[in-house]
Amino acid sequence: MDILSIIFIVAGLFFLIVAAIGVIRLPDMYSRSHAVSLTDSLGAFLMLVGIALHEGLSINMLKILVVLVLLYILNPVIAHATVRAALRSGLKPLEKENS
Amino acid sequence: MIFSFEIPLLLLLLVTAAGAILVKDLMSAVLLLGSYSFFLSLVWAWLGAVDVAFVEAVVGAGLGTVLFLLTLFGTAPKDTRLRRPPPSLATLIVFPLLGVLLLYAADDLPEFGNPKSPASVHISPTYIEQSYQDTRTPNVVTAVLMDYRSLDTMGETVVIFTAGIACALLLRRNS
Amino acid sequence: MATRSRPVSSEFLFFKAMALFVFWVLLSASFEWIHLGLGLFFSFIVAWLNSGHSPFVPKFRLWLRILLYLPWLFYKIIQSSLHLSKLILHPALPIVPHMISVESKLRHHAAVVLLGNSITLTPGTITVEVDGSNLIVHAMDKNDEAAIKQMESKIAHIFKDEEPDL
Amino acid sequence: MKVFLFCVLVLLAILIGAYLYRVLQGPTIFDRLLGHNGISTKAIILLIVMGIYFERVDMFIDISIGYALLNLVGSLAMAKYLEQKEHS
Repeated sequence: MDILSIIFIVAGLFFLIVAAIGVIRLPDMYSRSHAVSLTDSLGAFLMLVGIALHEGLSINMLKILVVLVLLYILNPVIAHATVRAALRSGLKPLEKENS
Repeated sequence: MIFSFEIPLLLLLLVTAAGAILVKDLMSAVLLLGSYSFFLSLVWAWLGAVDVAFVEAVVGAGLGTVLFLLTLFGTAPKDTRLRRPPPSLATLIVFPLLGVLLLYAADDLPEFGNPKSPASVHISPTYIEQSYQDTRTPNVVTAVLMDYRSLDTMGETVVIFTAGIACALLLRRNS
Repeated sequence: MATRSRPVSSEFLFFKAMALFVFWVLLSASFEWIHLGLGLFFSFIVAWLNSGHSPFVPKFRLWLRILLYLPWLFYKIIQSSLHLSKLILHPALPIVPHMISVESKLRHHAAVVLLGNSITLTPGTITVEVDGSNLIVHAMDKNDEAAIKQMESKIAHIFKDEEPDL
Repeated sequence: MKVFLFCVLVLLAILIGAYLYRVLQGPTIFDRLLGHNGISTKAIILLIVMGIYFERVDMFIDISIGYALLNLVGSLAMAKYLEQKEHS
């Protein structure tokens, strides 16, 4: 069980690192928000599942799954609110032509 | 091994605090203060004081941010840019001196986690030995905060509750 | 309170209180009678205080379909995460950021919420603006529009039996 | 396992540093807000990993649920403020 949870946690860390690289590297605010949503949806999922596997079947595991569900419901709302505020306040997205 | 994780957390805290002072925009300062509270409560959690961490998260990151924002809502400044004059000569002299003095004084404090320091031999053993029999609370810090000093904590909770109600009322008027 | 114009259905109140009560039990993790009783009492109080919002009560069949939809969504999330990771780690950064305006045929508030949430959860696309059933989506890649169409048809299939309320 | 979890903790702190760079440096206020959201997600995960590291998950998990809910309130208020500011 430990091996499995380590595999899950390492996979989650990989996505978290990719998202951090993306947050630093991507050119404009709208694209950076994609990187943040990448972390929230897959990186956090893999890490929390790995931790829950390590914890074993108990009420703590249930609570970890509750955190996961909360992240999945709330984070899109936050991302959407941020991006909508950016659009409504007139921040122009970077449009790159196909080349 | 246990204590070395504090170093990155404290570094993050320092960077955030310096950023909150140096940043050019009032909104960004509010955001950075929110992040600061997050990191501070991570430090509390690392030290094992779970309740303090929770209160820090609620008050600092949640209520503090929202109250700052409501102030900004209410005053509606046209320009939230911060203008700060360069520090005067007296500031430049006094504050480094004060810092050196404090560091010098901190050298005489007992080492962190030293079992022979006065705080560890005077009353802590009583708490550690008896708190579970007295209160049935699994965490010692929680037992001290919520049971032995519960009246004090209740006062703090009333303050937080009042702030929360004020927040809710102000937000309702705005929407 | 301006929000309490719609009639409060007792069924909806009950569901909300039960959801809050389950949350309470999870948080307190104790099964003593006094804790359970207090939890039940406060869940009903909170549900009653907040009863002015959405009267939407999903039927059991709908829940089942949404549950069946989630694995597919998760498969999409993994697929597009890998794709986006490849884009980010690529040295030349071959992204094509652009706006898509999606005019969906969904006629339910809940369906639009589910669609917007799914779009935002999928890395590479993010819902920027919602107006009625039209969404503006910011996407990172050219192939994302087809995926959104597919997602929309799935959600339309979930909600096909419901009364339209938009 | 203990060593591995410690490495995970340090790595998460470094990742938080990357987001903090975005908060400090971000050209617009929305970049800062985005970085703040990323930091809070990392903080939630960090707290749970911390709980596993100390083998006291029952204490730490409650704070992380609280974080997840509070983060929503703070960020929504922030986004709403920024939206209204530009309209008036």
